[in-house]
Amino acid sequence: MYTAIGAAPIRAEDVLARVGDDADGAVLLFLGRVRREHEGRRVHGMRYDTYQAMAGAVLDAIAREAAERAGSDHIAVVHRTGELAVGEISVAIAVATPHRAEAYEASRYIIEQIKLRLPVWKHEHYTAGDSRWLEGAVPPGSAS
Amino acid sequence: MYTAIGAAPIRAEDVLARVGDDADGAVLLFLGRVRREHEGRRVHGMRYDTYQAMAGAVLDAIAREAAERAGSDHIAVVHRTGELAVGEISVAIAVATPHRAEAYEASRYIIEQIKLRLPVWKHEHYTAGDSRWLEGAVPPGSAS
Amino acid sequence: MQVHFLLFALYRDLAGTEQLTLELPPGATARDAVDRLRRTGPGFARLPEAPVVAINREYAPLHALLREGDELALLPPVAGG
Amino acid sequence: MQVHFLLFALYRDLAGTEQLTLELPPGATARDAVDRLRRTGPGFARLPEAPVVAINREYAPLHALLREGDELALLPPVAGG
Repeated sequence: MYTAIGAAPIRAEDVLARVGDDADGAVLLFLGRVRREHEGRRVHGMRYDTYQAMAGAVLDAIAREAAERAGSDHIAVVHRTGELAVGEISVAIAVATPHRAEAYEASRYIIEQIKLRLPVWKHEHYTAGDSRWLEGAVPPGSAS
Repeated sequence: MYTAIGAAPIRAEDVLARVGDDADGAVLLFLGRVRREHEGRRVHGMRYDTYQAMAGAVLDAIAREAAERAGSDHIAVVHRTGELAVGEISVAIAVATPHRAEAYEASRYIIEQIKLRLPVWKHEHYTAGDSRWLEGAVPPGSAS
Repeated sequence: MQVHFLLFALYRDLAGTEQLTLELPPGATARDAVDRLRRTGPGFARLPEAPVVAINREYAPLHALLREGDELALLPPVAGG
Repeated sequence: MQVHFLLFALYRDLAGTEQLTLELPPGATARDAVDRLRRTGPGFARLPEAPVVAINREYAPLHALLREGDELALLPPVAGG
Protein backbone atom coordinates (compact mmCIF):
# COMPACT_ATOMS: atom_id res chain seq x y z
CA MET A 1 0.00 0.00 0.00
CA TYR A 2 1.26 3.44 -0.89
CA THR A 3 -0.36 6.84 -0.41
CA ALA A 4 0.95 10.34 -0.92
CA ILE A 5 -0.36 13.86 -1.14
CA GLY A 6 1.84 16.67 -2.36
CA ALA A 7 2.79 19.15 -5.04
CA ALA A 8 4.85 16.89 -7.31
CA PRO A 9 3.28 16.22 -10.73
CA ILE A 10 1.67 12.78 -10.96
CA ARG A 11 2.91 10.35 -13.60
CA ALA A 12 0.34 7.65 -14.36
CA GLU A 13 2.95 4.98 -15.14
CA ASP A 14 4.73 5.56 -11.82
CA VAL A 15 1.54 4.99 -9.85
CA LEU A 16 0.66 1.96 -11.96
CA ALA A 17 4.12 0.48 -11.39
CA ARG A 18 3.53 0.48 -7.62
CA VAL A 19 0.90 -2.28 -7.70
CA GLY A 20 0.48 -5.81 -8.92
CA ASP A 21 2.29 -9.09 -8.75
CA ASP A 22 1.80 -12.42 -10.52
CA ALA A 23 -1.16 -13.31 -8.32
CA ASP A 24 -3.10 -10.28 -9.59
CA GLY A 25 -5.20 -10.92 -12.67
CA ALA A 26 -6.71 -7.43 -12.66
CA VAL A 27 -5.19 -3.97 -12.43
CA LEU A 28 -7.26 -0.81 -12.46
CA LEU A 29 -5.90 2.72 -12.74
CA PHE A 30 -8.14 5.75 -12.20
CA LEU A 31 -6.94 9.22 -13.10
CA GLY A 32 -8.76 12.41 -12.17
CA ARG A 33 -7.80 15.42 -14.26
CA VAL A 34 -8.56 19.13 -14.37
CA ARG A 35 -11.28 19.76 -16.97
CA ARG A 36 -11.24 22.73 -19.30
CA GLU A 37 -14.90 23.47 -18.66
CA HIS A 38 -17.10 23.53 -15.58
CA GLU A 39 -20.74 24.49 -15.38
CA GLY A 40 -20.44 26.21 -18.73
CA ARG A 41 -17.39 28.27 -17.82
CA ARG A 42 -13.99 27.98 -19.47
CA VAL A 43 -11.39 26.88 -16.92
CA HIS A 44 -7.81 28.10 -16.92
CA GLY A 45 -6.55 25.98 -14.02
CA MET A 46 -7.20 24.85 -10.48
CA ARG A 47 -5.50 25.29 -7.15
CA TYR A 48 -5.78 22.40 -4.70
CA ASP A 49 -5.39 23.49 -1.08
CA THR A 50 -5.11 20.91 1.66
CA TYR A 51 -4.76 20.46 5.40
CA GLN A 52 -1.53 18.56 4.85
CA ALA A 53 -1.04 17.27 8.40
CA MET A 54 -4.50 15.70 8.36
CA ALA A 55 -4.87 14.71 4.71
CA GLY A 56 -2.09 12.12 4.76
CA ALA A 57 -3.79 10.24 7.59
CA VAL A 58 -7.21 10.41 5.93
CA LEU A 59 -5.78 9.13 2.64
CA ASP A 60 -4.08 6.28 4.51
CA ALA A 61 -7.32 5.40 6.29
CA ILE A 62 -9.26 5.35 3.02
CA ALA A 63 -6.68 3.10 1.36
CA ARG A 64 -6.68 0.75 4.36
CA GLU A 65 -10.47 0.49 4.28
CA ALA A 66 -10.38 -0.28 0.56
CA ALA A 67 -7.67 -2.89 1.11
CA GLU A 68 -9.80 -4.61 3.71
CA ARG A 69 -12.80 -4.70 1.39
CA ALA A 70 -10.75 -5.89 -1.58
CA GLY A 71 -8.70 -8.40 0.39
CA SER A 72 -5.62 -6.87 -1.26
CA ASP A 73 -3.26 -4.14 -0.18
CA HIS A 74 -1.89 -3.74 -3.68
CA ILE A 75 -3.15 -0.19 -3.71
CA ALA A 76 -1.46 3.11 -4.55
CA VAL A 77 -3.16 6.48 -4.15
CA VAL A 78 -1.53 9.80 -4.99
CA HIS A 79 -3.25 13.19 -4.68
CA ARG A 80 -1.78 16.39 -5.97
CA THR A 81 -1.84 19.82 -4.36
CA GLY A 82 -1.01 23.33 -5.52
CA GLU A 83 -1.60 24.93 -8.92
CA LEU A 84 -2.63 22.60 -11.74
CA ALA A 85 -3.18 23.38 -15.41
CA VAL A 86 -6.10 21.97 -17.42
CA GLY A 87 -5.43 18.33 -18.32
CA GLU A 88 -3.07 17.69 -15.41
CA ILE A 89 -3.70 14.72 -13.13
CA SER A 90 -5.09 15.67 -9.70
CA VAL A 91 -5.48 12.14 -8.35
CA ALA A 92 -4.31 8.67 -9.37
CA ILE A 93 -5.58 5.41 -7.88
CA ALA A 94 -4.08 2.05 -8.79
CA VAL A 95 -5.52 -1.21 -7.48
CA ALA A 96 -4.42 -4.76 -8.27
CA THR A 97 -6.41 -7.82 -7.22
CA PRO A 98 -6.63 -11.47 -8.21
CA HIS A 99 -10.09 -10.89 -9.74
CA ARG A 100 -11.57 -7.84 -11.42
CA ALA A 101 -14.70 -7.25 -9.32
CA GLU A 102 -12.62 -6.38 -6.26
CA ALA A 103 -10.45 -3.97 -8.24
CA TYR A 104 -13.43 -2.02 -9.57
CA GLU A 105 -15.07 -1.90 -6.15
CA ALA A 106 -11.93 -0.79 -4.32
CA SER A 107 -11.06 1.83 -6.93
CA ARG A 108 -14.56 3.31 -6.82
CA TYR A 109 -14.62 3.23 -3.03
CA ILE A 110 -11.37 5.16 -2.83
CA ILE A 111 -12.36 7.95 -5.21
CA GLU A 112 -15.81 8.35 -3.61
CA GLN A 113 -14.29 8.52 -0.12
CA ILE A 114 -11.65 10.99 -1.29
CA LYS A 115 -14.41 13.28 -2.51
CA LEU A 116 -16.29 12.86 0.74
CA ARG A 117 -13.55 12.97 3.38
CA LEU A 118 -10.19 14.18 2.16
CA PRO A 119 -9.53 17.72 3.46
CA VAL A 120 -8.83 19.26 0.08
CA TRP A 121 -10.37 22.38 -1.44
CA LYS A 122 -10.47 23.45 -5.05
CA HIS A 123 -10.02 27.04 -6.16
CA GLU A 124 -11.05 27.10 -9.80
CA HIS A 125 -9.54 29.74 -12.09
CA TYR A 126 -11.45 30.85 -15.16
CA THR A 127 -10.06 32.19 -18.42
CA ALA A 128 -12.19 35.28 -17.74
CA GLY A 129 -9.76 36.07 -14.90
CA ASP A 130 -11.84 35.31 -11.82
CA SER A 131 -11.62 32.37 -9.42
CA ARG A 132 -13.96 30.69 -6.97
CA TRP A 133 -14.01 27.93 -4.36
CA LEU A 134 -15.88 24.87 -5.56
CA GLU A 135 -18.67 23.52 -3.42
CA GLY A 136 -17.80 20.42 -1.48
CA ALA A 137 -19.13 17.62 0.64
CA VAL A 138 -19.73 17.46 4.38
CA PRO A 139 -17.72 14.49 5.66
CA PRO A 140 -19.92 11.89 7.37
CA GLY A 141 -19.42 11.53 11.10
CA SER A 142 -18.30 15.14 11.40
CA ALA A 143 -21.76 16.49 12.20
CA SER A 144 -22.43 18.17 15.51
CA MET B 1 -12.38 4.86 -30.54
CA TYR B 2 -9.68 2.27 -31.10
CA THR B 3 -9.83 -1.50 -30.92
CA ALA B 4 -7.32 -4.17 -31.84
CA ILE B 5 -6.78 -7.86 -31.32
CA GLY B 6 -3.47 -9.46 -32.16
CA ALA B 7 -0.23 -11.03 -31.03
CA ALA B 8 1.77 -7.87 -30.26
CA PRO B 9 2.57 -7.38 -26.56
CA ILE B 10 0.36 -4.77 -24.90
CA ARG B 11 1.95 -1.73 -23.31
CA ALA B 12 -0.33 -0.08 -20.76
CA GLU B 13 0.97 3.42 -21.42
CA ASP B 14 0.34 3.10 -25.18
CA VAL B 15 -3.31 2.17 -24.62
CA LEU B 16 -3.70 4.92 -22.02
CA ALA B 17 -2.23 7.49 -24.42
CA ARG B 18 -4.99 6.76 -26.94
CA VAL B 19 -7.76 8.33 -24.87
CA GLY B 20 -8.60 11.59 -23.18
CA ASP B 21 -8.69 15.25 -23.99
CA ASP B 22 -9.16 18.38 -21.88
CA ALA B 23 -12.90 17.79 -21.59
CA ASP B 24 -12.32 14.48 -19.83
CA GLY B 25 -12.07 14.70 -16.05
CA ALA B 26 -11.82 10.94 -15.58
CA VAL B 27 -9.65 8.28 -17.19
CA LEU B 28 -9.88 4.60 -16.31
CA LEU B 29 -7.47 1.91 -17.43
CA PHE B 30 -8.23 -1.76 -16.87
CA LEU B 31 -5.55 -4.39 -17.38
CA GLY B 32 -6.19 -8.12 -17.41
CA ARG B 33 -3.13 -10.26 -16.80
CA VAL B 34 -2.20 -13.92 -16.75
CA ARG B 35 -2.22 -15.15 -13.15
CA ARG B 36 0.36 -17.54 -11.78
CA GLU B 37 -2.26 -19.67 -10.06
CA HIS B 38 -5.68 -20.92 -11.09
CA GLU B 39 -7.95 -23.19 -9.10
CA GLY B 40 -5.04 -24.22 -6.94
CA ARG B 41 -2.73 -25.10 -9.82
CA ARG B 42 0.54 -23.36 -10.64
CA VAL B 43 0.31 -21.73 -14.07
CA HIS B 44 3.23 -21.54 -16.47
CA GLY B 45 1.50 -19.52 -19.21
CA MET B 46 -1.58 -19.21 -21.37
CA ARG B 47 -2.32 -19.44 -25.07
CA TYR B 48 -5.12 -17.22 -26.36
CA ASP B 49 -6.72 -18.57 -29.54
CA THR B 50 -9.20 -16.47 -31.47
CA TYR B 51 -11.45 -16.42 -34.50
CA GLN B 52 -9.60 -13.42 -35.82
CA ALA B 53 -11.96 -12.54 -38.70
CA MET B 54 -14.89 -12.36 -36.28
CA ALA B 55 -13.23 -11.09 -33.12
CA GLY B 56 -12.31 -7.69 -34.55
CA ALA B 57 -15.93 -6.96 -35.40
CA VAL B 58 -17.19 -8.17 -32.00
CA LEU B 59 -14.62 -6.01 -30.19
CA ASP B 60 -15.68 -3.03 -32.30
CA ALA B 61 -19.34 -3.66 -31.52
CA ILE B 62 -18.65 -3.89 -27.79
CA ALA B 63 -16.67 -0.63 -27.82
CA ARG B 64 -19.42 1.10 -29.81
CA GLU B 65 -22.07 -0.04 -27.34
CA ALA B 66 -19.95 1.20 -24.44
CA ALA B 67 -19.40 4.52 -26.21
CA GLU B 68 -23.12 4.97 -26.63
CA ARG B 69 -23.78 4.24 -22.96
CA ALA B 70 -20.95 6.51 -21.80
CA GLY B 71 -21.71 9.30 -24.26
CA SER B 72 -17.99 9.27 -25.12
CA ASP B 73 -16.02 7.47 -27.80
CA HIS B 74 -12.75 8.10 -26.00
CA ILE B 75 -12.28 4.37 -25.69
CA ALA B 76 -9.38 2.08 -26.56
CA VAL B 77 -9.55 -1.70 -26.25
CA VAL B 78 -6.68 -4.04 -27.08
CA HIS B 79 -6.81 -7.82 -26.71
CA ARG B 80 -3.80 -10.04 -27.09
CA THR B 81 -3.59 -13.45 -28.75
CA GLY B 82 -0.99 -16.20 -28.85
CA GLU B 83 1.31 -17.42 -26.10
CA LEU B 84 1.52 -15.27 -22.96
CA ALA B 85 3.71 -15.69 -19.91
CA VAL B 86 2.46 -15.21 -16.35
CA GLY B 87 2.14 -11.48 -15.57
CA GLU B 88 1.70 -10.42 -19.19
CA ILE B 89 -1.27 -8.24 -20.16
CA SER B 90 -4.00 -10.09 -22.05
CA VAL B 91 -6.42 -7.19 -22.35
CA ALA B 92 -6.28 -3.43 -21.83
CA ILE B 93 -9.29 -1.11 -21.73
CA ALA B 94 -8.92 2.66 -21.51
CA VAL B 95 -11.94 4.94 -21.18
CA ALA B 96 -11.99 8.72 -20.76
CA THR B 97 -15.15 10.65 -19.91
CA PRO B 98 -16.03 14.07 -18.51
CA HIS B 99 -17.25 12.47 -15.25
CA ARG B 100 -16.09 9.34 -13.46
CA ALA B 101 -19.34 7.36 -13.20
CA GLU B 102 -19.50 6.89 -16.97
CA ALA B 103 -15.87 5.77 -17.14
CA TYR B 104 -16.38 3.06 -14.51
CA GLU B 105 -19.60 1.87 -16.13
CA ALA B 106 -18.18 1.76 -19.65
CA SER B 107 -14.98 0.03 -18.54
CA ARG B 108 -16.90 -2.63 -16.65
CA TYR B 109 -19.34 -3.10 -19.51
CA ILE B 110 -16.51 -3.70 -21.96
CA ILE B 111 -14.68 -6.30 -19.88
CA GLU B 112 -17.90 -8.17 -19.02
CA GLN B 113 -18.98 -8.24 -22.67
CA ILE B 114 -15.51 -9.38 -23.76
CA LYS B 115 -15.79 -12.33 -21.42
CA LEU B 116 -19.28 -13.10 -22.67
CA ARG B 117 -19.02 -12.52 -26.41
CA LEU B 118 -15.48 -12.22 -27.75
CA PRO B 119 -14.53 -15.39 -29.65
CA VAL B 120 -11.37 -16.09 -27.69
CA TRP B 121 -10.34 -19.32 -25.98
CA LYS B 122 -7.74 -19.86 -23.30
CA HIS B 123 -5.42 -22.84 -23.22
CA GLU B 124 -3.82 -22.78 -19.80
CA HIS B 125 -0.37 -24.34 -19.34
CA TYR B 126 0.64 -25.64 -15.92
CA THR B 127 4.11 -25.91 -14.48
CA ALA B 128 3.38 -29.65 -14.11
CA GLY B 129 3.56 -29.84 -17.91
CA ASP B 130 -0.08 -30.36 -18.88
CA SER B 131 -2.52 -27.89 -20.43
CA ARG B 132 -6.27 -27.53 -20.63
CA TRP B 133 -8.95 -25.37 -22.23
CA LEU B 134 -10.62 -23.09 -19.72
CA GLU B 135 -14.37 -23.19 -19.44
CA GLY B 136 -16.13 -20.28 -21.02
CA ALA B 137 -19.41 -18.48 -21.45
CA VAL B 138 -22.22 -19.07 -23.91
CA PRO B 139 -22.75 -15.77 -25.74
CA PRO B 140 -26.27 -14.42 -25.31
CA GLY B 141 -28.39 -14.39 -28.46
CA SER B 142 -26.49 -17.35 -29.88
CA ALA B 143 -28.87 -19.97 -28.49
CA SER B 144 -30.77 -22.25 -30.85
CA MET C 1 -24.41 -26.26 -51.86
CA GLN C 2 -20.99 -25.98 -50.25
CA VAL C 3 -20.57 -24.90 -46.63
CA HIS C 4 -17.17 -24.10 -45.12
CA PHE C 5 -16.79 -25.26 -41.52
CA LEU C 6 -14.40 -23.70 -39.04
CA LEU C 7 -13.52 -25.35 -35.74
CA PHE C 8 -11.84 -23.63 -32.81
CA ALA C 9 -10.07 -24.52 -29.59
CA LEU C 10 -11.52 -27.63 -27.93
CA TYR C 11 -13.68 -28.42 -30.96
CA ARG C 12 -10.66 -28.30 -33.23
CA ASP C 13 -8.84 -30.66 -30.88
CA LEU C 14 -11.82 -33.06 -30.78
CA ALA C 15 -12.25 -33.09 -34.56
CA GLY C 16 -8.55 -33.08 -35.30
CA THR C 17 -8.98 -30.39 -37.95
CA GLU C 18 -9.69 -26.68 -38.04
CA GLN C 19 -11.56 -26.44 -41.30
CA LEU C 20 -13.32 -28.49 -43.92
CA THR C 21 -15.92 -28.04 -46.63
CA LEU C 22 -19.02 -30.24 -47.00
CA GLU C 23 -21.80 -30.49 -49.55
CA LEU C 24 -25.25 -29.88 -48.06
CA PRO C 25 -28.72 -29.92 -49.61
CA PRO C 26 -30.38 -26.55 -50.31
CA GLY C 27 -32.54 -25.41 -47.40
CA ALA C 28 -30.16 -26.85 -44.80
CA THR C 29 -30.03 -25.08 -41.45
CA ALA C 30 -26.99 -24.62 -39.23
CA ARG C 31 -28.34 -27.49 -37.14
CA ASP C 32 -28.52 -29.74 -40.22
CA ALA C 33 -24.94 -28.81 -41.03
CA VAL C 34 -23.75 -29.66 -37.51
CA ASP C 35 -25.59 -33.01 -37.71
CA ARG C 36 -23.89 -33.73 -41.02
CA LEU C 37 -20.49 -32.71 -39.63
CA ARG C 38 -20.86 -34.99 -36.62
CA ARG C 39 -21.37 -38.00 -38.94
CA THR C 40 -18.12 -37.27 -40.79
CA GLY C 41 -15.89 -39.32 -38.48
CA PRO C 42 -15.28 -40.46 -34.91
CA GLY C 43 -13.57 -37.24 -33.81
CA PHE C 44 -16.44 -35.17 -35.21
CA ALA C 45 -18.97 -37.33 -33.38
CA ARG C 46 -17.54 -35.95 -30.14
CA LEU C 47 -18.64 -32.43 -31.03
CA PRO C 48 -21.75 -31.25 -29.17
CA GLU C 49 -25.13 -31.60 -30.88
CA ALA C 50 -26.02 -27.95 -30.32
CA PRO C 51 -22.88 -25.83 -30.24
CA VAL C 52 -22.77 -22.06 -30.44
CA VAL C 53 -22.31 -21.16 -34.10
CA ALA C 54 -21.45 -18.14 -36.17
CA ILE C 55 -22.49 -17.79 -39.79
CA ASN C 56 -20.18 -15.54 -41.80
CA ARG C 57 -18.58 -14.22 -38.60
CA GLU C 58 -21.80 -13.38 -36.75
CA TYR C 59 -23.44 -15.33 -33.95
CA ALA C 60 -26.50 -17.11 -35.33
CA PRO C 61 -29.18 -19.48 -34.04
CA LEU C 62 -29.04 -23.13 -35.09
CA HIS C 63 -32.29 -22.78 -37.01
CA ALA C 64 -30.72 -20.19 -39.35
CA LEU C 65 -30.77 -21.15 -43.01
CA LEU C 66 -27.44 -21.60 -44.77
CA ARG C 67 -26.59 -20.42 -48.24
CA GLU C 68 -24.04 -21.46 -50.82
CA GLY C 69 -20.52 -20.60 -49.69
CA ASP C 70 -21.43 -19.74 -46.10
CA GLU C 71 -18.75 -19.91 -43.42
CA LEU C 72 -20.11 -21.85 -40.44
CA ALA C 73 -17.96 -21.63 -37.32
CA LEU C 74 -18.48 -23.93 -34.33
CA LEU C 75 -17.51 -21.97 -31.23
CA PRO C 76 -16.80 -23.48 -27.82
CA PRO C 77 -17.98 -21.32 -24.92
CA VAL C 78 -15.82 -18.18 -25.17
CA ALA C 79 -13.33 -17.01 -22.57
CA GLY C 80 -11.97 -13.61 -23.54
CA GLY C 81 -10.27 -11.20 -21.20
CA MET D 1 -6.38 27.20 28.17
CA GLN D 2 -4.93 27.97 24.77
CA VAL D 3 -6.53 26.64 21.59
CA HIS D 4 -4.85 26.93 18.18
CA PHE D 5 -7.26 27.64 15.34
CA LEU D 6 -6.60 26.73 11.72
CA LEU D 7 -8.68 28.10 8.85
CA PHE D 8 -8.73 26.73 5.32
CA ALA D 9 -9.84 27.74 1.84
CA LEU D 10 -13.02 29.84 1.91
CA TYR D 11 -12.91 30.20 5.71
CA ARG D 12 -9.36 31.51 5.53
CA ASP D 13 -10.46 34.04 2.90
CA LEU D 14 -13.45 35.14 5.03
CA ALA D 15 -11.39 35.53 8.19
CA GLY D 16 -8.38 36.99 6.47
CA THR D 17 -6.03 34.72 8.40
CA GLU D 18 -5.09 31.06 8.40
CA GLN D 19 -4.24 30.61 12.04
CA LEU D 20 -4.57 32.20 15.43
CA THR D 21 -4.50 31.22 19.09
CA LEU D 22 -7.20 32.18 21.59
CA GLU D 23 -7.61 31.74 25.34
CA LEU D 24 -10.69 29.70 26.28
CA PRO D 25 -12.13 28.67 29.66
CA PRO D 26 -11.56 25.08 30.78
CA GLY D 27 -14.46 22.83 29.72
CA ALA D 28 -14.99 24.66 26.45
CA THR D 29 -16.32 22.60 23.55
CA ALA D 30 -15.47 22.99 19.88
CA ARG D 31 -18.76 24.83 19.50
CA ASP D 32 -17.79 27.28 22.29
CA ALA D 33 -14.48 27.83 20.53
CA VAL D 34 -16.16 28.57 17.20
CA ASP D 35 -18.54 31.02 18.96
CA ARG D 36 -15.55 32.75 20.54
CA LEU D 37 -13.72 32.87 17.21
CA ARG D 38 -16.71 34.40 15.42
CA ARG D 39 -16.73 37.29 17.93
CA THR D 40 -13.06 38.09 17.23
CA GLY D 41 -13.74 40.46 14.35
CA PRO D 42 -15.95 41.26 11.37
CA GLY D 43 -14.30 38.76 9.01
CA PHE D 44 -14.63 36.02 11.61
CA ALA D 45 -18.31 36.81 12.08
CA ARG D 46 -18.84 35.61 8.51
CA LEU D 47 -17.73 32.09 9.41
CA PRO D 48 -20.60 29.61 9.78
CA GLU D 49 -21.99 28.92 13.25
CA ALA D 50 -21.62 25.16 12.87
CA PRO D 51 -18.71 24.35 10.56
CA VAL D 52 -17.12 20.96 10.14
CA VAL D 53 -14.18 20.80 12.55
CA ALA D 54 -11.20 18.61 13.18
CA ILE D 55 -9.51 18.42 16.57
CA ASN D 56 -5.83 17.50 16.37
CA ARG D 57 -6.26 16.41 12.73
CA GLU D 58 -9.32 14.20 13.20
CA TYR D 59 -12.91 14.99 12.35
CA ALA D 60 -14.81 15.72 15.56
CA PRO D 61 -18.33 16.73 16.58
CA LEU D 62 -18.92 20.28 17.78
CA HIS D 63 -19.81 19.05 21.26
CA ALA D 64 -16.32 17.56 21.71
CA LEU D 65 -14.41 18.95 24.69
CA LEU D 66 -11.21 20.84 24.01
CA ARG D 67 -8.02 20.54 25.97
CA GLU D 68 -5.02 22.79 26.51
CA GLY D 69 -3.00 23.12 23.30
CA ASP D 70 -5.56 21.49 21.01
CA GLU D 71 -5.44 22.27 17.30
CA LEU D 72 -8.95 23.12 16.13
CA ALA D 73 -9.36 23.28 12.36
CA LEU D 74 -12.44 24.78 10.68
CA LEU D 75 -12.99 22.91 7.43
CA PRO D 76 -15.20 24.07 4.57
CA PRO D 77 -17.02 21.24 2.81
CA VAL D 78 -14.24 19.20 1.21
CA ALA D 79 -13.72 18.66 -2.51
CA GLY D 80 -10.94 16.16 -3.07
CA GLY D 81 -10.33 14.25 -6.29
